[in-house]
This record gives sequence, structure tokens and C-alpha cells, in this order.
Amino acid sequence: MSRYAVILFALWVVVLAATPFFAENYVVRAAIVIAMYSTMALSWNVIGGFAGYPSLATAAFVGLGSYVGAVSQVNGVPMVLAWALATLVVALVSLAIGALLLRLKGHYFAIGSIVLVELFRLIASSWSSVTGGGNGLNVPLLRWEPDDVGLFILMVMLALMILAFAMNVVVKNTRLGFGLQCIRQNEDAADMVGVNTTKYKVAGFMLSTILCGTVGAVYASWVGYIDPSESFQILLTLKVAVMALLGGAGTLLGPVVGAATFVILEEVVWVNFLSWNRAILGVLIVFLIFFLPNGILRTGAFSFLRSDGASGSKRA
Amino acid sequence: MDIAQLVVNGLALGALYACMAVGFSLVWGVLNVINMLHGSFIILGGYLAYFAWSYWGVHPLLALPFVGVGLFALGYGLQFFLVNKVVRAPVLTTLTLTFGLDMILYNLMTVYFSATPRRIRLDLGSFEIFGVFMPADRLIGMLLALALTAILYYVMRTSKVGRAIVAVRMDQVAAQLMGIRVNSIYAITFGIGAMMAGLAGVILVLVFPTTTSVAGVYLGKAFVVCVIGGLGSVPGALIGGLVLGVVESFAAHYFGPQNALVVGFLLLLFLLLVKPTGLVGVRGYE
Amino acid sequence: MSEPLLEISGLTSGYGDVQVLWGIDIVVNAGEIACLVGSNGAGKTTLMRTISGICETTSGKVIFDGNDITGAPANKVLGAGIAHVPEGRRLFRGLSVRDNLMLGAYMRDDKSGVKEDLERVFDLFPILRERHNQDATTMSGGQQQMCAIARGIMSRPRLLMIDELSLGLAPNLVEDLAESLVEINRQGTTIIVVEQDVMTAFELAEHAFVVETGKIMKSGRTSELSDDPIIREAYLGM
Amino acid sequence: MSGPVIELQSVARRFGGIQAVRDVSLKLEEGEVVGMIGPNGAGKTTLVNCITGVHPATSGKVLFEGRDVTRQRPFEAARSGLCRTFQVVQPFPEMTVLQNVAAGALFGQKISRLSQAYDAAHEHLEFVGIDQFADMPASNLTLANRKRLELAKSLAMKPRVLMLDEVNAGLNSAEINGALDLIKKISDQGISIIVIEHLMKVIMTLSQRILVLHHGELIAQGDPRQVVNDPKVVEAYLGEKFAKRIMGNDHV
Repeated sequence: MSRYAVILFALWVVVLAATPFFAENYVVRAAIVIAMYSTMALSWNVIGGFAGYPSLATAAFVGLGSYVGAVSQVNGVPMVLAWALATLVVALVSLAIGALLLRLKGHYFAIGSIVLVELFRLIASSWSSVTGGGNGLNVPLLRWEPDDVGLFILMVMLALMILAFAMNVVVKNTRLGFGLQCIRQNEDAADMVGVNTTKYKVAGFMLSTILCGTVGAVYASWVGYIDPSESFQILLTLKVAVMALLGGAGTLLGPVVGAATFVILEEVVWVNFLSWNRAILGVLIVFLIFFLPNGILRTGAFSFLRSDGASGSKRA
Repeated sequence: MDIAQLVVNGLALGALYACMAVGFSLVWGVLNVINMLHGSFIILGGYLAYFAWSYWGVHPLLALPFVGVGLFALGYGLQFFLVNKVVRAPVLTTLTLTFGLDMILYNLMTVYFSATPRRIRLDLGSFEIFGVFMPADRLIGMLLALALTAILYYVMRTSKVGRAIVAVRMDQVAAQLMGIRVNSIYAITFGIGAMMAGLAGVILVLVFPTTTSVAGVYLGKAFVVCVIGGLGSVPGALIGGLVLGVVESFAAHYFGPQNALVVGFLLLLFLLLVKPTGLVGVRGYE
Repeated sequence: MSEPLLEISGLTSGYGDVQVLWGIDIVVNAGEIACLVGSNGAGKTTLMRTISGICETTSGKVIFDGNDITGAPANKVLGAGIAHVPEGRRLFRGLSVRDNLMLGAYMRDDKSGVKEDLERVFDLFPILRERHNQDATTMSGGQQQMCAIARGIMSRPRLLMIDELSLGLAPNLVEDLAESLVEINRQGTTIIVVEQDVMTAFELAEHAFVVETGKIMKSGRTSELSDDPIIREAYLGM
Repeated sequence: MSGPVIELQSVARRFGGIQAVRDVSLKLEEGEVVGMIGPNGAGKTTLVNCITGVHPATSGKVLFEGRDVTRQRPFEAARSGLCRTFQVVQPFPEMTVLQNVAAGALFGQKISRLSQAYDAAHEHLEFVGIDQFADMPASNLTLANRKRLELAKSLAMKPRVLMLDEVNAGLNSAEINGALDLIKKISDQGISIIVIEHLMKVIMTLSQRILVLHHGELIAQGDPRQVVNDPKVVEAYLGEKFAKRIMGNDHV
């Protein structure tokens, strides 16, 4: 039931929010990263999970958000306003691109969306008068105590994560979510029962990008420096999809569980096997595909979380 | 720079692109799998040739068949034991799996070969015909690439396996009724894809410095070539490659080299939206 | 003469959760032409696909020429000597007539025998020789059906199963095809024809099996069945 | 009485070089049940696709209640009350039976609350007689019940015109009789129905009028008994024996 999901989510938010008060900086940083990836994975869930369109455009919009935020801040726009601006620009760009891109299906859609990442990266590196090109951009740093900065960014990221979760709950329980699920299962039939598939898909795509834009802008303010190859990474785009799959795409908690699991595993791997981290993540992904194809939440132990028929999950 | 020079540069580059992409296109067209490993296969082929040359003095042309066989075996094995298990799953699953495998291969290569750019310099000089300038190694690379692509085309057209691959691609059920074992054809196709990538890698290491970090760039080229030429056909990849080569050559001249890639990707997006079957497009194939 | 070649008992199968065949029993004798008739969706095609290993057998038994081939994969069934000309012909687009025919002989290694058989089918269907270099899917419906049948016999089967012989073809073409089948049968191949047009089927075949909702509703010699009042009423329209 | 519900004016549709439907003009009156017959590939399904905007007519006009709807998209057709079932049933396989029908109510009728849509869905499931399977995944239904599900889904959209494409194919005779009763009940609600069918029994039982398509052309239309005796129809589709049989059984 979604009620369990909401309660568990709330508890998890409290745990993450409490980290600055009992744990080291390193843990707080991890909590920020978890909240950040959870936001992205939850966003992805709207298009990739509910609508079943394998979007690989996440990094494109995170990066776009970073750049709009950073460029605005460099040009004197106050930080929070820069974040809002980034969100707005990402929303508009994804609306325009979505209207074109969602004419594609399956592999072609996946390719079209992944190419956006590369395209945005190339534009960011060649438009140097605005973006600083390959040298990147320095964003004005928050001149507070480091601990305060951590706490502040954590709260902002958690707020975004809560928003993303709320968006999933709302979408799932309204016509939009219902329509997206119809599209996932049989797009032609959806059309035939009166779903305006184009409109629904574009709406789903937009929702899947907006908060990514905000996350990007906040991230830029947090780390203080961005460059094209860091901001637009194919790896990030695939990581986010993998997180959602790992937890269980199309479920409410899946992306959150997946993001947390992935980030924690990644941290462990980073610390202990620096030169092998990529290979170990690769092994992890291969393992996931073969042993958890429907995600952690669709394994038997968590059946109580997915008993709501509307999830569209297969019944035993 | 005059037009003829730009066209020749473009064709020389395009032939390499065609050879690079043809295996990727075949795998995508026949198996419906986007093989994210393809870029790393190319690099692996290049590295193997480089190390054979620098440690044992093996001439790259001599290394070519060995690299081909080795990569075929690698591709066949990966498909047979891993990818085949999920080959009928949704796009995202196969794409993610091959990406995971790519991360492993990539990491292995950076650890064992390190990420230093490497190139086999044969110092063959260069020459000029009718005012068009051409380094000899580039010319050899282009001819090799064209020859390999042509051989693949010939084999696909005339051999039993080639016919079986086309049959599986066009109609799996009917292919089964002919006694064709689809999984085995899949593994062979994936093997051929890896083999062509490896061979392209050997050629590339003669012309450009090769390093693991350009794997993604090569993969990107393969994408573009496929979308331009259409999936799963050798002539499609050839035309796609040549078109991309020429377009990039002109774009680099008029908009600067750093923007050549942008033009390539814009072309890809444009074609995806306007004509997703590719310029050549196999009739009736979606 | 009337050795049983194909014996099917209690065969069930379907697609995923949907069961289509509910216990099929059939015996086809060596050297005969048999037909399966029945309405659209009765399960005739599923039966063909189950025999040839495209659909999974859920229970029952298929004995061919004394060998148990129950649930065998498609290549084993073909290897045992059963060729299946699928509904809708399903020729390979982009391949020439000749390449399509050669794919029919995919499992065979005897090059000279294949060459011989190629001549044989070209003699049987001269139009295919004329068009051997043409993309098979660009021919007319009747020619495509010829090509599909020819592709089927390129494996030198003992049993040839043809699904929906007359689908979408003009009546005079169907007559020509029927004659070719008689000729193929005369050369020693046992044939099962699935046919919606019961008249054509009964004229061609010696035995008939009437399939309805996944079961054999009736079977027997076609000469007797065509006198059966129920069959006359339901299928022959008399 | 107002004008026809649907009117086709010289509708034609070509795919590449193939003329699938050529110059078809016809009218459908309110509450009428019309049978459409013709050999495989005669253009029956294509004609339905022209009416519902799946493959818009390449020339000619489709009028629905006097409005030109030739260019409308499938979802708009569905919302305006032009509903159809498919030859191959198209459920949302992983959704429950109830959700499948609720989708029809939710999007076809623009009901915005999910709970209302579910209530409506139950009513329609009851009407077609499969309410007991409401919570089962649609893919688990038998073929006959999946066809009923298709009907319920269409009814949930409050159709003005219902196009039934081979809704009886693959059913046994008991199931067909059930379906016939159901279609009559639907027709009694004042919904105009076009039935595409190979089974002449169904066509003869239901139709007030028959349309015969052959090679994309409307070769005959009118009273069922006249049409089945039309020599052109006999030659193109029925065959002589069949025509005789239908006439012979007609008085039963």
C-alpha cells in the first residue's frame, strides 16, 4: 500500500536529516549524495517507470541546471533565484525537446535521449564566451562554516527529494499516472481509449526533468566549480536508470531504495578498491540484471509494499 | 582549403567510421541490442595490435587476423553466456547489461594497459595527387577499412551463415522453421560485431592515437552512422560512415574542429526525428 | 501402405496463460494427404506451431516415424523430417527467391543433393526459376505461396505441413497449387494441409480432422465426412 | 430524425502503391446495426481505421454527426464517441480487468476521479457479465472473456458508434450466442453498430443492412437477403453453395 511507502519514506528522510547531528562530515556528504540521486531516480521513475520510456536524458538536464544556475550566479543573480531560474529553463527546454523526442519509441528514444547528453556537453564546451568552455566555471562559494554549508545543502536536497516523492505519489494516483501506465502497457490501445498519448508523454518527460534541473543548480552551488565533462556524464545518466531498476522501476519506494543502495555500495567500493571501482560497479550492474531483474522491491520479502493493484506490477 | 581536399579527407575518415560502425549496426539490427561495449571493443583491438607491435615487433597487418579471431571469440562468448539470457528483455535491460560489461572491460584496459594515448607510427610519408594531399598511413587505413567492409558484405551475401543472419533478422519464427538456431546465430552476429570493432581498432591505431577515454567517442560515431545509414545492413553502414565523414570534414573546416561533433549529433537527432529508418533504410524495416 | 507416420495424442499447448489446444489426437498415415479444417481461431495454426516446436507443448505426445519428438525444438523437428510452411508464407524480405529456397535447405550438408532439389522445385514451379533473382516478397501472392511451399520441400521432408494454403489467393490459383501438392505427394511426401475452405480441402485430402475450440471435433475419410449432416451444415454449407 | 450518425463521402486510403480502400461512400443511421463482410484484405479493417483516425483517409471525407472528422486523431475519435474493438484483442495486460475498463471511463468519458471511473467500470463489467473477474489481470482471461472485456472497455467510453472488428472470431457456438445477445443489448441502448465478421450466422442475425467490400470497393449494400443473393457478392465472397445455404436457412 502506498501508506506504508509514505511512512517508510518519511522515516528515511528523518534518518538522513539527522546525520549532521550525530555523524561525521563524510557521512553527511554521503547523505547529500543519496538525497540528490534519490531525487533524480524518482524523477526518472515518472517517464522510465510509469510510462516505460527508457529515457537516458537525466544527465543532460542535471547538467543544464548546473550551467544555468552557475552562469546566473556568476552574473550576479542571487543563489536561490538562480536555482529557480535553472528549474524554469530546464522545464521549458524539456518541454520543447520532449515534444520532438517523444515521437520516437524504444531504442530510438533511448538513443535520442542519450545523444542529448553528448550534445549539451559539446555545446557547453564550445560556447566558451558564456560557459567558460572546457575550463569550466567557478561558482561563488557559500562563505559559511563548512558544517553549516553541509547542513544547508542537505536540507535543500532532502526538500527536493520529498518533492520528487510527492510528485510520484500524485502522478500515480491521478489520471496522468493511469494514462502513463496505459501507455507503457500498450500505447496503441491507450490511444484508442482516448488517452492523448503525446500530451501525456511530454508531461511525463517534463516532470522527469524539472527537479533534475534544480538538483543540478544546487549541486553547482555546493561544489563551487563545474565543467562540461563533469556535468554531462553518460555514466550519471545510466547510473540513475540503474538505481531505479535496482530498487524497482514503477514503484514509489524503488528509486529511493535503489539510490541509497547504489550510493552506499559505491562509497564502499571507492574507499576500498580505488582503481577497480568502475569494474566493480560493472559487476554489480551485471549481477542486478541477472538476479534482480525487477528490482529489490519486487522480490518476495517486500510484497506488502506493492500490493496496490494500480502499480501495474505483475501478480504472482 | 579546397573542396576536393575536404571531400577526400571526409571519405578517408568516413571509411574508418563505416568499418567502426558496421558491427554495431549489425548487432543492433539483428539482435535488437544496443551494444555499449562496442567502443571498448574498438580500443581493445587497437591496444592488442599496439602491444604486439611494440613488444614483439609484430606488424599490424599480421596482427589483424589474430585480433579478429580473438575479438570474435570474446564477443561470441559474451553473447552466448550473458547477453543471450536477456536478449528479449526491454531495451533498457540489454543496454544496461552491456554498459555494465563495458565498465568492466574499460576498467581492465585502464589497469593493464594504462590510459596513455598510443599510436603505431609506420612513417610511410605522404603524397599529393592533383593538389590533394594525403598521408600514406591514412590512405592505407581507408583502403583496409573499405576492404574489410567489402569482405563482410560479400560473406553476408554469399555464405550460409550470412543468409541465416538475414533470415533471423527478418523473421525469427520463419528462421526457426528453417532449422536455424536463433541463439547461435545471435552469438555469431555478436561475435562478428566484436570482430569488426577489433579490426577497426587495429586500423585506427595506425592513424590516430588510441586511448580508453576515446571509447565513448567511437561509440558515439557508431550511433550516428547507424542512424544515418539504417540498421543492420552493411551498405547502410558504409554510406552512413562516408556521409558522416564528409559532413564532419566540412563542419570542421567551416565551424571549427570542436564543433564538428556537434554537427554530427545534430544530424543524428534531425534524422532520428525525420527518418528513423536511415537514409538507406532497409525497406519495410522499422 | 497405411503405416502411421505421425501420431499425436492428448496434445495441449497455448500462448502464455491462454490454453489453445485441449488434448488433440491425430494419426496421419505415410503417403497420404490429410487436412485440418475448422473455423478461424479454432487452434489449427497453434497445432501446426506446436508440432514444429515454435509453441511450447504443455502435455501430450508427438510420435513421428516411431520417434518421440514431443516438445523438441524447431531444428530437431525439421531434422526429423517435418517441414512447416507457415501461415502468411513468411518469406524472408530482402532475400532473393533462390536465397529463400536455400534457407529451406539450411540444415542439409549434401551440396549436390540440394542442387538437385533446387532443380526439382524449379521444375515443379517454373515461375520460380524465372524469378530466382527477384526479392521473394515482391512477387504476387500465389507466387509467394509457391515459393513458400518450395522452400518447405527443400529440406526433403517426409511430412510437409502447409498452413492456410489458399489464404488471400484467387480460386484458380488455389487449384494450381492443389495440383502441385498432389504432384509433391506423388513423389513420396506425406502432406497435412490446414485450410479454411473446406470444399478445397476435402477435394484434396484423403483424411480430414475437424478442429473446434482446440479439440478434434470429428475425423475420418473426407468421402464419409462430406456426407455427415453436421459437417455439411456447418462447413460445407449444404 | 436528424441526419446519419456517420457519413463517408468517397473515402479512399492508399498505402504506398496499394489502394486499400477506394471511393467508399456510405451512411450509418442512429441505432442501426450494419454488417460489413468481404474477403480477407478487402479493406474492412482499413475502413474502420479511416473512421477512427488510425489511418486517416487519403481522400474523401468522414462526417460524424455532421462534423468533418476525417483528420481527427484516434484519441479524439475515442473521446467523441467513435469506439472500436480490435481483431486481435488489445488489453492492458498487466492491469486488472477493472482497471482496463476504468481506463475507458477515465479517458473516453473524461471522468477525472479514479473512484468514479472504477464505479462505472463495475457497471459495465456487470453488463457484459465478467464482473466476477474484476480483480484478475487482464492477460489471464480466456479469449471469450477478453473479447467481453474489449466490449466493456468500449462501452465505458459511452460510444455513439461501436465498430466491432471480428469480435466473434475464435469463439465456439455457445460463446457466440452469448456475444450475439450482448450485441443486441448494446444496440437496444441506441448505439449504432458496425459489425465486421466472417461468420455469416452472426451477420445475418444482427444486421439490418449489409455492406460488402471487395478489393477496397463497396460492391454491394442493402437488405441482408438481397445482398447475399447479389451475383457479384456470391462470386467475390460467398460462393454459390454458401449463398444457397444462407437463403435455405433463412426462414428458421
